[in-house]
Amino acid sequence: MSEEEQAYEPKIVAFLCKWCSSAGSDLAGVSRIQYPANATPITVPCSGSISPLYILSAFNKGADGVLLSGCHIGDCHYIEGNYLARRKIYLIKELLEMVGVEPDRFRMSWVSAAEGAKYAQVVKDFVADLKPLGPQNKLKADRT
Amino acid sequence: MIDVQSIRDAARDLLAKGEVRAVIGYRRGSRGMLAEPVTITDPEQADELVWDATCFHNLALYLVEDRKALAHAQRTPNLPIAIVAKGCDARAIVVLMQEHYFKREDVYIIGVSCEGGGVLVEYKLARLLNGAQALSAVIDGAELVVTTLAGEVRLPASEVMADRCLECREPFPKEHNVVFGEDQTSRQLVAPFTALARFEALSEADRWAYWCRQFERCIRCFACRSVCPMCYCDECVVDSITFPVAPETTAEEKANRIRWIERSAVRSENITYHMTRAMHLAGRCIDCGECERVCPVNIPLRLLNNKMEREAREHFGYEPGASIGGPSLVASFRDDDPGQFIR
Amino acid sequence: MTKKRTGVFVCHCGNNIAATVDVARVAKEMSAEETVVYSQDYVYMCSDPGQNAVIQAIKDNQLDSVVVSCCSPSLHEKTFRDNATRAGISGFTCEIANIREQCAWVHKDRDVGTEKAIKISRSAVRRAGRNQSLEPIAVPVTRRVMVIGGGIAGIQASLDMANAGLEVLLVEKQATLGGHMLQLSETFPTLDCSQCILSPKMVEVSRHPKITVMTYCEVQEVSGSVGNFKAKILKKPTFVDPEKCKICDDCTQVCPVVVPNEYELGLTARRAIYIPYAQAIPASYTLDEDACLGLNPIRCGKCKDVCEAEAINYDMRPETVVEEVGAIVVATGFDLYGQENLGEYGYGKVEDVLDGLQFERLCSASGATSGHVLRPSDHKVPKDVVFIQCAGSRDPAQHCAYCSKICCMYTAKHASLYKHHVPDGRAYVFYIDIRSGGKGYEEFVQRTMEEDGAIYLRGRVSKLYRHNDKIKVLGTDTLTGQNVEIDADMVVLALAMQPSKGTADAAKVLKIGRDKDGFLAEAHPKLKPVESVTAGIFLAGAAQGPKDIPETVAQAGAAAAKVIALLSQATLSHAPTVARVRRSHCTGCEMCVTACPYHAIRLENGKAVVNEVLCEGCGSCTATCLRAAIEVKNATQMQVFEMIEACLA
Amino acid sequence: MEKILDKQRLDDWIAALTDWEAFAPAVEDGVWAFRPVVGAARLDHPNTKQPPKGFAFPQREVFFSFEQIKGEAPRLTQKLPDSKHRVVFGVRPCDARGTVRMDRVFADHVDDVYYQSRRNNMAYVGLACNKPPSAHCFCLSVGGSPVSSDGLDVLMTDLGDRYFLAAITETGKSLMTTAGDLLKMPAAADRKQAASVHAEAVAQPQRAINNPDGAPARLKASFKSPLWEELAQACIGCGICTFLCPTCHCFDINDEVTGSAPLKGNRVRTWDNCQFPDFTMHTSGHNPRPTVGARLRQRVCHKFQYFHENFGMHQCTGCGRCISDCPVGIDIVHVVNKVTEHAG
Repeated sequence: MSEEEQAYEPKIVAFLCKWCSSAGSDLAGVSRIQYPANATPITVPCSGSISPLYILSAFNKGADGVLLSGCHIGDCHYIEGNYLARRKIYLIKELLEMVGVEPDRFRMSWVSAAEGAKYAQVVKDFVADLKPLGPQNKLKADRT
Repeated sequence: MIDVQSIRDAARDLLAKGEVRAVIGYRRGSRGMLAEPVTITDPEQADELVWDATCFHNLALYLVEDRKALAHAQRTPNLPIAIVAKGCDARAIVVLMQEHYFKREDVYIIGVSCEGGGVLVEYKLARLLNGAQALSAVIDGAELVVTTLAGEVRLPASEVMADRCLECREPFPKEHNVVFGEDQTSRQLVAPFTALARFEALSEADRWAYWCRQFERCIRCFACRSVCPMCYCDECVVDSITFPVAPETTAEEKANRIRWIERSAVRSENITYHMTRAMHLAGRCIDCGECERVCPVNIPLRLLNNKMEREAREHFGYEPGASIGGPSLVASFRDDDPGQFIR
Repeated sequence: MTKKRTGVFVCHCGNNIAATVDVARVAKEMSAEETVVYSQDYVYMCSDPGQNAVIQAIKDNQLDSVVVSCCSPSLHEKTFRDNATRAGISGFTCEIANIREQCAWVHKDRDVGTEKAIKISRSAVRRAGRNQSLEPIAVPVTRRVMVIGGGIAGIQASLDMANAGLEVLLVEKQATLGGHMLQLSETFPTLDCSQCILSPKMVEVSRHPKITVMTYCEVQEVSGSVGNFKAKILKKPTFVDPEKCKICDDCTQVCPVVVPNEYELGLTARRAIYIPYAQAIPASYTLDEDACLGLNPIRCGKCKDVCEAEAINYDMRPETVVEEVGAIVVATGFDLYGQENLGEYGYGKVEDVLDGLQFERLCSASGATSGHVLRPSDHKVPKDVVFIQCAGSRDPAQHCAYCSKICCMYTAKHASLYKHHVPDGRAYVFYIDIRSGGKGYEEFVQRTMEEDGAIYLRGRVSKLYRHNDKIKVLGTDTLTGQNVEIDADMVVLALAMQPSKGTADAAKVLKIGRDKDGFLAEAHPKLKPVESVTAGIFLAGAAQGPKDIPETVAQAGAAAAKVIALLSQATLSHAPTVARVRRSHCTGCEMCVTACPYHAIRLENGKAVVNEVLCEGCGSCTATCLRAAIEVKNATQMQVFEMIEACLA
Repeated sequence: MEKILDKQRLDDWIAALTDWEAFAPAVEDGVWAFRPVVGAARLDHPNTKQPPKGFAFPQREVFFSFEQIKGEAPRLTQKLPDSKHRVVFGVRPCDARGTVRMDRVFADHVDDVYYQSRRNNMAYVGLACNKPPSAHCFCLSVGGSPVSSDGLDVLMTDLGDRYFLAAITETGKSLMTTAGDLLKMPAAADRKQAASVHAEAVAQPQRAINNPDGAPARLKASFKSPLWEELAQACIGCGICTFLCPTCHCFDINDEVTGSAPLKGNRVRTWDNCQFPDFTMHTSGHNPRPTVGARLRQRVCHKFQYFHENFGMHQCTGCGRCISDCPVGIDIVHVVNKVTEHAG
């Protein structure tokens, strides 16, 4: 990795479902697992409540990466919210790739309340994958 | 080849017998050979109706306009409205009924099969005619019959037809009350999603460069949205060209409409608008291709909608406009939906 | 709209937050926010003075919303919402910014940590800036409980709740109540007979007027929420009418099918028609449909022919009933760590290598050998028996990372029982260390070593294999540093406890979380050990984690007490953060109706209408609606929009 | 001043205009648009999809930026356009006449500093239409001509292998003077050929507004005509007709927030569109132009009645864009003729 890449800190918006992934990130904290501070969490009730517009909006407002994390399939606190999310998010992911946004800009993961270490790893990996891409300017609003 | 007289007779009959309150169809406009949408209420007007290769418009849009006008006037009609519908138009009507926009009995569908043809593209025709002015254009089998001042010209239809028609999988309006023309579902013109596949073969950088160019041209005239029968929202979530105000609407709601994108016609806002629109049409777009046709700056919007359509078909087994009763694409799921992309 | 008056309270959490986050700077940055009229930091916000400061600040500054930047909302959201309520404003105007678990504890750099804490706090301020003052929705309560699992945990919880006057539905998937405790011979450290202390409780349950026992039943689906669950229960057919069955045993005499007896862990066989054990509750036979030749008089029909009471009915069919209950106790228990997982100890392949439960059956007077310790292969009295502790436990590399807690004690018990049965035999125990915390436990282990003469070897077994009619056990005694080689007649493995399959199934059906080992997750490891994350669903027994009988009974009692407290209320309050329809935007397309997992939305006059009691506020409707016509209160699209902006500002 | 320019030397002329940023029509994905000249400029375009009105009146422009720290007064920073000189080649006479009308609105009538500072640095080098570039041209009937020099600084006429250049303004003269030797003095034959090309161009058949002079009064009398709804029945309410129009100039002003800690953003002017249903929507929910008919009437009457009442000229230059690009065939020539015929 070049020095420039080292110095660049991607901004990530992390949508976490309240029951699994937010609790999983809490567990990472309780376990004192260190991971990069690039991802700012926004806790939502369920991955199923994430509108594709939130993802587009985060990119529009200058996010370099967007992370969305929910309960594993079958474990949704709201029974099937993550099934609905999986379908919608698949489509928006495909669309982002279609218009030429780097696939590594957007990531979805299942992180359970027991997977503190996994949450930390997901963020670590995401940051590592984003660094070589540099700042996201494709969807970012140019408001000069 | 469909005799236009049969459509006229059907329309006249329906109006004369008082079975419908109006017929939405096509007539010859003031702009040369091109057809334009018309709503007729008098049986005498039935002779104005035309059917040819310039009947581009997805008339289902006017069913939506009709519902909106009725709602505005707080009127409940006691008669259905009739509509001339191609295969794609009929699929749009099915989606509207699936979404309870109106009921089956509110509409009388005069189905017209595109058979082996479809609609033409003006610039393709102009190129082949070499400056000669066309007075009319009708598809006859695999040929387009063009009348010019110099006489009749026969051109291979596939060279003049719109991509959407060449790729069409269902030129026959399955949902109908009466139908003219033959069911030629199995015609093999161009494989579905051909344009999409060609585009997807490009590299990521080339894809971005391509869309960058397209979206920088967008002037946000919203013709794509205005012409789309599925874009019937009173308030578009990404750009409020109009907004509903009801007695219960609070001042806070009026003041705080979310500005997901700004009105500025700049690349970032244009792309967010078009991507949101593609998402909103996922599982609803029936590929009439009208958005692409009307775009004044030639943005190939079908690519975006086709992408969603193909993904839905291949991965979710979903076919928009196939069933009035089934659940919508994004409101449902299957246990084996793809999930490999999730870490 | 008048502008919000938000107060921000930034907690140091001693040094927990303050070491990584410049809390004073966070408080200062928040005071620059449009809606913030008051901002302070304090060493422990959750302490009494801290909470009082919040209440006082709300009153003094006419705050209408509160943001507390502190630990996870799972710990103190309720605390501060209650403070808000006490200060006279809606608790739902309070937001928690988690700057401890999600920030201070996972980052070291102070600048980086402070920046992130500011973003998280600002995001909470924006959300609070658009929170509505909501009041809880009152929900009527069904004063009935369902207990899933008829082992000692379920039995104890059922009795406690029924004695408090609640109607209890006890659902057990096996043909009899009792669970694993029923299989035990004696119990440590007092060595009283397991069946002797359990049977009276089983009888009490079966006769209790407030308890309905549903054995051979499985919960298939649960909907609804606290106070009003609806459970769909499958009643599997037993093909024997318990009312008519006289337990005469004539049927098993004629049944031609022989299958391994689960209750005896395969040490003996049973027939296709069987009673798990003599004192089974309910006292009735069960016809095992899978083993039976065909439930058809043409194919066999011998049992039916011989049954004088005419209790056998081949036409019984599975039946589904729907029961309404206000709360659920999950007591689905444990299984032993699967045989297939422990190849290194020859399990399942080498003869006379048994698990702890099988050894219990060998010692039990009602067991296969009528209480004589005989090895299964040749029915000889084993003279050298090796007990291996931590078989699968405490082995994060290959097996379970956790300690199964009860194995030290039951191995001591096994060694002791063996010596009582075979005084001239030798009992060897391989152990890592001995964990004997518990009343009388340490003394019991000492007695086993000193009085019963069990030989304790500190170390692990490296290998065992069959050598003629002996089992060669190779290991190391780490205290002497010597390699040990024992020619054993029998080996007993103290297998790890793992959540039962029923526990996994229940978690799925109930949509409650499980921990990394698959045990049911409690809502809080210390403060809410018997609550699941879902309101109204409680945990008891080994389904929640390894525990012995007294602990299980205590936890069952605790779960019962929680249910009794919950259902003593006439109405429950339901969170008001439910979906709301913007009627002017709704076109009645029904997508939200299809998407709602709770069937909480219906169409009325062409517009969506939300049943606020059924709605859990998941927001699936919001993400599905194309026109933002339905939103969850206090989690609106506008709020998310502003939070995104705050994160990226 | 009149000169002759060898077609091959057009690029040299453009290159000589070192103080100017030059634009000329170029085609991208089938869409003609004025783009910065890179390499060779070809003036063989029909007409551009959009008129050049955006040079002085861009679809989006920032008036000023603002920043407000809590408790303090907002700080404003005006964003005036740059002072670059821009010259546009290949402007069709109808579009040049459009700029005259834009000037009336933004320069003569009010003092729009943003428009004026752009406009004052613009030069338009027009190209006469030897043949109508579109089947929907009707410039002659609205007081224009395919060879009109109104609003241009230089008018070029295509004489086959060379252009005949006529300076219309002082700016035009200086543009031509800068070319030095590139431009030759026209011979008598050149002048004669130019005159005959002009005469032929004007004689080309065109569609026509039948009674343009009578239109203002007749439209005024037809305000309540049921024809408006009938003629607009297919209208889908998009913005093509006005966004492509060389004279439509309605705009909206919005604050675009770019940051929230502290609050900052831009006050932005964007084009607006009378064909959008919310153009006249009130906060109360009342809309004085609730129907497609009312909105079509507004567009047509603005062009052929209200503007005429204010400025003494029609606000339509007959470019035909709104006709050729309307998705549903609404035809302003047909509409004006039909309504004015039935007036009274």
